[in-house]
Amino acid sequence: MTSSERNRLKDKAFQVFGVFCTFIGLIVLAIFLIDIIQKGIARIDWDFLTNLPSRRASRAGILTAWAGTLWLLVLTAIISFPLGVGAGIYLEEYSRKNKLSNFLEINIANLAGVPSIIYGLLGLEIFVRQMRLGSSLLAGALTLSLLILPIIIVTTREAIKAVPGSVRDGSFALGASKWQTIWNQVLPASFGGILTGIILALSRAVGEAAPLIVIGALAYVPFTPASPLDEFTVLPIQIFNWTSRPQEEFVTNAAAAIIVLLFITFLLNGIAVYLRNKQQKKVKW
Amino acid sequence: MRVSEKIIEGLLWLSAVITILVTIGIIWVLLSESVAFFSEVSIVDFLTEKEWTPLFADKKFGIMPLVAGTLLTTFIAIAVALPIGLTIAVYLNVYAHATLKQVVKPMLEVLATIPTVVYGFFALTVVTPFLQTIIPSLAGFNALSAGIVMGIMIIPMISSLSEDAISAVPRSLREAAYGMGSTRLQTAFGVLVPAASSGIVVSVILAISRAVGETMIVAIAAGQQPRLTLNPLVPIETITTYIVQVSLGDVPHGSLEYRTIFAAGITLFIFTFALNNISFWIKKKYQEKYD
Amino acid sequence: GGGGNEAANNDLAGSIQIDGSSTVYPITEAVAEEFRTEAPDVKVTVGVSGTGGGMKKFSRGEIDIVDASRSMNADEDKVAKSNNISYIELPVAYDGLTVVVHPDNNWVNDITVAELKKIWEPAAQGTIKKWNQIRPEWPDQEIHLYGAGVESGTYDYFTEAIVGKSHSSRGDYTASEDDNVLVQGVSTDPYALGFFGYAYYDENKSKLKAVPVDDQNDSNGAGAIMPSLETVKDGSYAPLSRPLFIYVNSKAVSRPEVVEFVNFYIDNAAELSQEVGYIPMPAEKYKEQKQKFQQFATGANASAGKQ
Amino acid sequence: MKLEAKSLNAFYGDFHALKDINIAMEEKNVTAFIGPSGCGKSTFLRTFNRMNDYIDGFRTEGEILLDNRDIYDKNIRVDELRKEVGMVFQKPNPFPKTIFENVVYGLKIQGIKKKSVLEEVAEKSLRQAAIWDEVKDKLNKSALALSGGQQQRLCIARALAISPSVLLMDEPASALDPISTAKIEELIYELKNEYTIVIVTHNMQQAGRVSDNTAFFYMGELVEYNKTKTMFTSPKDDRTQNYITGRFG
Amino acid sequence: MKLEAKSLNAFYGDFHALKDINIAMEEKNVTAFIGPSGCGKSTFLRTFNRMNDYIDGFRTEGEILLDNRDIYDKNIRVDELRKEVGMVFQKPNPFPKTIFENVVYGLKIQGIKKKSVLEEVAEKSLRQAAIWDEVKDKLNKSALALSGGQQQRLCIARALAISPSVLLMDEPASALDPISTAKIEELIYELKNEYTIVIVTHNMQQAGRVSDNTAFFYMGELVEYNKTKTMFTSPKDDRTQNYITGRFG
Ligand SMILES: Nc1ncnc2c1ncn2[C@@H]1O[C@H](COP(=O)(O)OP(=O)(O)OP(=O)(O)O)[C@@H](O)[C@H]1O
Ligand SMILES: Nc1ncnc2c1ncn2[C@@H]1O[C@H](COP(=O)(O)OP(=O)(O)OP(=O)(O)O)[C@@H](O)[C@H]1O
Ligand SMILES: [Mg+2]
Ligand SMILES: [Mg+2]
Ligand SMILES: O=P([O-])([O-])[O-]
Repeated sequence: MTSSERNRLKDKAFQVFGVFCTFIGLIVLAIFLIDIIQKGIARIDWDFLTNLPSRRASRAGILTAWAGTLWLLVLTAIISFPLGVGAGIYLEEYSRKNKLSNFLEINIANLAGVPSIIYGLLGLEIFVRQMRLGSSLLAGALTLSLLILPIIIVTTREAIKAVPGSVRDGSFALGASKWQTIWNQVLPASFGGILTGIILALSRAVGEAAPLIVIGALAYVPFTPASPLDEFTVLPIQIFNWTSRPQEEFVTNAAAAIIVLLFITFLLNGIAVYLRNKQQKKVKW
Repeated sequence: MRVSEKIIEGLLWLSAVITILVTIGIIWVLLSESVAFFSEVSIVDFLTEKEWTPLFADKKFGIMPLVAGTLLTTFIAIAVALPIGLTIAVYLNVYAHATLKQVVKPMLEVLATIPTVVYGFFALTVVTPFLQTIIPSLAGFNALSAGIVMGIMIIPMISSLSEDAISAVPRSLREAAYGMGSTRLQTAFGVLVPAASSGIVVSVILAISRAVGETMIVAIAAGQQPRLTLNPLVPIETITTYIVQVSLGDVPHGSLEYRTIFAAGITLFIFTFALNNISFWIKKKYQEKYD
Repeated sequence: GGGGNEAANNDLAGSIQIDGSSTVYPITEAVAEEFRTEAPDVKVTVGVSGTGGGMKKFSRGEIDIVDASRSMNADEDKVAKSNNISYIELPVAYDGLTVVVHPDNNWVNDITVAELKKIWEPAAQGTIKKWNQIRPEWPDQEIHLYGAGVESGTYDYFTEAIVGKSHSSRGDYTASEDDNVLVQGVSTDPYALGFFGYAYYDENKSKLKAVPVDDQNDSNGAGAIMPSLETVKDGSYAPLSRPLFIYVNSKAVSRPEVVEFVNFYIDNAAELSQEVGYIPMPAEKYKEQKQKFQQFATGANASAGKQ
Repeated sequence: MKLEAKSLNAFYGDFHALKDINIAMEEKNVTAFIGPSGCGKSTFLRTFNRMNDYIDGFRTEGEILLDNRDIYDKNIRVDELRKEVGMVFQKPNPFPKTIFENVVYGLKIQGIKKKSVLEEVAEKSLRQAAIWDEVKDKLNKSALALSGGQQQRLCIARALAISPSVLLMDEPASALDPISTAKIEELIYELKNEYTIVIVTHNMQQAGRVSDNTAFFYMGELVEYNKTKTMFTSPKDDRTQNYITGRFG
Repeated sequence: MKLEAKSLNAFYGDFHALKDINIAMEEKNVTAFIGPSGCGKSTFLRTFNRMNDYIDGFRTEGEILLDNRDIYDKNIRVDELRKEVGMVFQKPNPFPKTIFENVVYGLKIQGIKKKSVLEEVAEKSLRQAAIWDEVKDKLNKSALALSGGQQQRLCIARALAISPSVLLMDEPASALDPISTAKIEELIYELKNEYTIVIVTHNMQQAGRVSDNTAFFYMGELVEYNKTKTMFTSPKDDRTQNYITGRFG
C-alpha cells in the first residue's frame, strides 16, 4: 500500500467513526425520548394537565406545577432581560478597554460557571432570609435570574458584535448620538440574536431543580399562584417528588410530567432555533 | 440630550456592575458561614483528613473523599465526552454536508437541555443495570454510570463549542492544507485542530467545570457515600451531592452540620472559579491570533 | 370554636401552611386533598423540608402545622417556648421500618436487634465488613449497607431504636433521602442490606426480601416478627414500628379553618394513611386524639381571649 | 477655504498614522486622495467628521478647520458637525430598514417627525442621488433588497438628506460593477455644483475623471497635492510618479 | 499543452459563474488572468486544482486537462492532483507552526519522515523562493513572526517543496508593500524556467511585467486571450480596451 492509499484509507475510516459518534449522540437521545414517552405518554390527557396534585396517582395532575413553571419563567424573563441586555450593551458598546471592563468580563465568565446549587445557597441567604421574601415565586425568579444572567449577557454581546461596524458608522455619520445609534440600529438588528439567547437561557432555567429545592420551593400547592409573593411549585420539583413515592404509578406520572417539561424545553429551543435561522436568512450583511 | 445620554449610560453601567455584586454576594454567603465553620474545624484537618462524616456522631471533616468523588465522576465524564465530542466536531465541520451539520448540531444540543433529574434516573434505572450485565461486580450506585451519563450530557458542549472554534479557523489555512494535497483527516488534525486548539481547550475546560458542578445526576446515581477511592465501580459522593443531600434533609440552620455545606460549597466554588479563569485567559490570549 | 359543623364549611376561607417530614407528607397531602371538597376556599400548602427543617420553621411560628416522623426534641422545644409558641402533638399513623435484602439472598431469614446493632453502631465502621462477621454461617462476602439519609427523622428513629442513641451510627453506608433510590440499590445488589419505610417495601415486594426482626422480648410476640399491617398495628413488630405525628401551633387554632382541618385530619387519618401505604392506629386512639385536640383548641382560644 | 488641515498628526496608540499634514480644500471642488493601501487616506478622511473618535487610543495633534473653525475644539458638538459633513463609505451600508426609513433616518434622529417634511426631503434627496426613478415605487421595501450600486446611491441620498455642505467618500465605487461605478462618477460630477467633495480612490483613472485636485499620500505623509491634471501629467515627486505609473500599489 | 480548459462552465448553485471557457496554456509560461472584481478569475483558477470541490453546490461542466488528462475524471485522486498543481493565495497563509514545519508540511503528509531528506528539500525550496538567506537562522521560529512579504515567499517555498509542475497564484502580491511586491515579481520571473505559472492580478502593470500571455475575463466570460504585449498594445475587444485603460474596475 502506498502512503497516499494509506492516507485515504485513514480518511475514510475516520469518516465512518465520525458518523458513528454522531449517531451515538443521536441514538442516546432517541433511546431517552422513546423510553420516557413509552412510560408516560398514555398518562397525558386534559385531566392530567388541569388536575391539582393528589395522593392517587391516577387523579394527580400538574396544573399547579406547570402554572408555577410559567409564572417563574415570565418573572425570570422580566427580571433578567433588562439587566442582562443592559449589561451586554454596556460591555460591548460603552466600556473602554480598562481594568474594570476586563474585570467585569472575567467575572461574568466566572459566574457562568458557578454551579447552580451555589446560586441556590445565594438565593436562600439573600432573597429568602435577608429580604424576607420567603419561598415565594419572586425569590425563586430572582435566584434563577442571577443564574441565567451571565448567559444572557454573553449572548447579547455576541449578537451585538455580529452587527457590522458599517451600520454604526452609517448612523454616526448622519449625526446620531451613541444611544440613538444603539436604539435605532444596533438593537433592532441584533434583536433576534438577543432573543435567542434569552430563550435558551430560560430553557436552562426551566429544568433547574437543585437551586429551587435549596431555597425551599414547596411540594403540595393546590392552587395556582396569583401574585409573585405566593408560594409555588414547579415541574422539576413535582417530578422529583413523584419519583420518590413508593407507588409504581407515580413513576408513570413522573414520566408524563417529564414529557411536558421536555415539551416546554423543546418548544423554547425550537423558537430559539427558528429565530436564529430567520435572522440569518433575513440579514445578510 | 447630553444628560439623558449620560443617564442611560449610567443605568447600563449599573446593570453591568450588578454582576460584580452577585459575585460578592456568593463569596460573602459562602465565606460568612465557612469562616464560622473553620473556627471550629482546623483547615489542616479539612484538607488532610481522609474521612468525611460530619453528620454522624463520630465527626470527621476531611473534604478529600468528596473531592475524590467529584474528580472521579468528572474524569469519567470527560473521558466519554472528549473523544466523542471532538470527533463529532471534526466530522461535522470537515466531512459532513452543510445541511446535515445544520440539522445535527441543534439536535445534539438538545442533550444539554434535558433536565438533569431525568438524566439521573436514566443512569440509575437504565445504564447501571445494563452495565451490571457486563461488569457483575458493579454496585447499584457507582461513579461509572453517573460519569458516563454526565459525559453524554456534556458532549454537545464540547462538540458545539469545538466546532465553532474549528469554523473560526481562517479559510485560508484550510485551503493551504488542501492545496498541498492533504486529505480531510490530515487537514483536520494536522492544521485545523491545532489552530483551533485554544477554542477546543476552552470548550473542554467549560465542560469540566460543568461536570464538576453537576448535581442531580450524581446525587441520584453515584451514591451518597463519601469514600477516598478512585474505583469507579463503588458508590461515592461528590461535593454537590453532599450539598443537595443536606439541603433536602433537615439540618438546623446555624449548626456546625449546616455550615459544612458552605465549606463544601466554597471548595466547589474555588474549583470552578479556577477552571473558568484558566479557560478565560486561554481564550483571551489566543483570541486575536488571526486578526 | 371548633366542631364539625358541615354547613359552615363552605364559609371557611384562609390559608394553612404545613411543612416538614417527607415521610408524613403523603398522608398530609391526602388529607389536604380531601379537605378541598369540604372547604374549597381554604388554601392548604404542604412543603417537604424534613422533620428538622419543618420543626425549625414551626418553632419560629412560620407555619401552622408541622409533619414529623419523630417527636420534637428538647432544643426545638426550647426555641418554640422562647418564641411564645405552645403546641400539641398528635400521632396520626404508624410506619414500620423494614429491614430488607436482595431477593436472591438465601441466607438471611431473620435477624435480631443485637445483630442489627452490631452492623450499624459507630464501632462497626471499618470493622464489620463481611456477612460472616455477623453470623459465622453467613457467607464470606462483603456486606453493602443502604439506609435513610442522616438528616431524616427516619434515621433518627432507626438509630434510636437499634443503636440506642439517636443520630449515632456508622458512616460508611449509602445514604439517601429518596427511598426509591434505596430500593433500587438493594434490589440490584445481592450482598445488600438496607432499611426504609414499610410503604416502599410493600410496593416493591417482588424486588425485595423483607427480614423478620427479633427483639428478643417475648412480651410483644415471640421470635422474629415480619412487618405487616397487623404486626405494626398491634405493636408486635418492635422496636421498628414508629408513630408519625403532626404538631399544631396554639396560635393557629384561633382560626376556624385550622381547627376544622385538624379535626378532619384525625377523622380521616385511618383511611387515608392506609391508602398511601402507612398503617393506621386503632380506632380508639384516634378518638383520644380528637378529644385531646378539642381541649387544646378551646383552652388555647380561651387563654388568647383573656389576654 | 472650506476645509483645512494644519500640521495634523494622528496616532493609533503608538502608531503614527498621519505625519504633519497641511492641506486646504476650496468650496465646491472635488479633491481625490490617492496612495497605496495603508498610507492613511481613510484615517485622514475620517478626521474631517471625527469618525475616528470611537476608536480606542486614537488621537490627533494639530488642527482641522471647517469654515475656519477648529472641529476638534471643545465647544464643537460632534452631532452638529456630522450634519455639516456627510459621509459615504466604501461598502454600501444601508440600514436593515425600508428605503424610506434609510433616507429620513438623519432627520428622524434630529426629532423631525412631520410626515410631509420627511416625504419631501426623501424625494428630493433620492432625486439628487439619481435613484428616485428606480425606487419610487418601493419606498417601503427593505433597502437590503437593492443591488450594490443602488444601495450606494441610496447611501448618498441618505447623506444628502441632512443637507451637509461637505461630502466625504471613502472608495465609494470600489465594491461596484462598472456600470454602477459610472453612475456614481456621473453623480459626483453633478453634486460638485453644490457640495465640497473629498473622495478616496484606488483607481487612478477615476481620480483623473472626477477630481479637480489630487493629493497623494505615502506612508502617512502627504507627498504631493496639486491640480489633478498637473499631477497626472507632470508629478513633482518620484514616489508619485512611480505610483501613478503603476510601479507599485 | 500543459493546461487546457474545454467548454468549461461552472456554477455556484444556480449562479452561472464561468461561461463556456476555452483556453490552452503552454508549459513554462506565465499566464495572467485579469478582469474586474467578481468576473470569475479566482473561480477559474481554482478549477485547476479542484479547490472548489469543498464548496457546497459548486459544479462544473466541460473539461479541464492537465497534461492531456481530464482532472475531473473519476479516477483522478485529488490529493495527487494537488501535488502536481501547487497554489499560492492572495493573503499569505502560513500554518501557525515553525518555518521549517511549514516548508516540509507537504512532504510529511506524504509520509516522508527522514530528517535529511526534509532538510535538503526545505533548503532547496527556500532558496528557490528567494527567502533562504532571510530565514536560515530561524527555521525553528514561528512562521507568523515573519513580515507579510516574507510569509508570502514562504508560502511559495512551501508550494515548491512538493515539486509541482504548475503553480497557481491568486493575487499573490495584492496584500504586500511595494518592495515585497517587486521581490515576488522577480521570483515569478525566475520560476518561469521550471514551472507553468498562472497568476490572477488586479494590477495591469504587474500583468504587463510578469506574464507571457494574458486572459481577460468579464462577467464569467473569457473575452480575450493573447500574448501580453499584443493585448496591452492592441486589444481586439472594446471591453478589454476599456478595462486596461481604466474606464472601469
Ligand atoms: N483602528 C486602528 N488601529 C490601529 N491602527 C490602525 C487602525 N486603523 C488603521 N490603522 C493603521 O493606520 C494606517 C493607515 O490606515 P488607513 O485605513 O487610513 O489606510 P488607507 O490608506 O485607507 O488604506 P486602504 O487603501 O487599504 O483603505 C495603516 O497602517 C493601518 O494599519
Ligand atoms: N462560494 C460562492 N458561492 C456563490 N457564489 C460565489 C462563491 N464564490 C464566488 N462566487 C461568485 O462567483 C463570481 C466570481 O467570483 P470570483 O471569486 O471568481 O471572482 P474574481 O474574479 O476572483 O473577483 P475578485 O477580483 O474580487 O477576487 C462572483 O460573482 C461571486 O459572487
Ligand atoms: Mg481606506
Ligand atoms: Mg478573486
Ligand atoms: O423526612 P423525614 O420524615 O425523614 O424527616
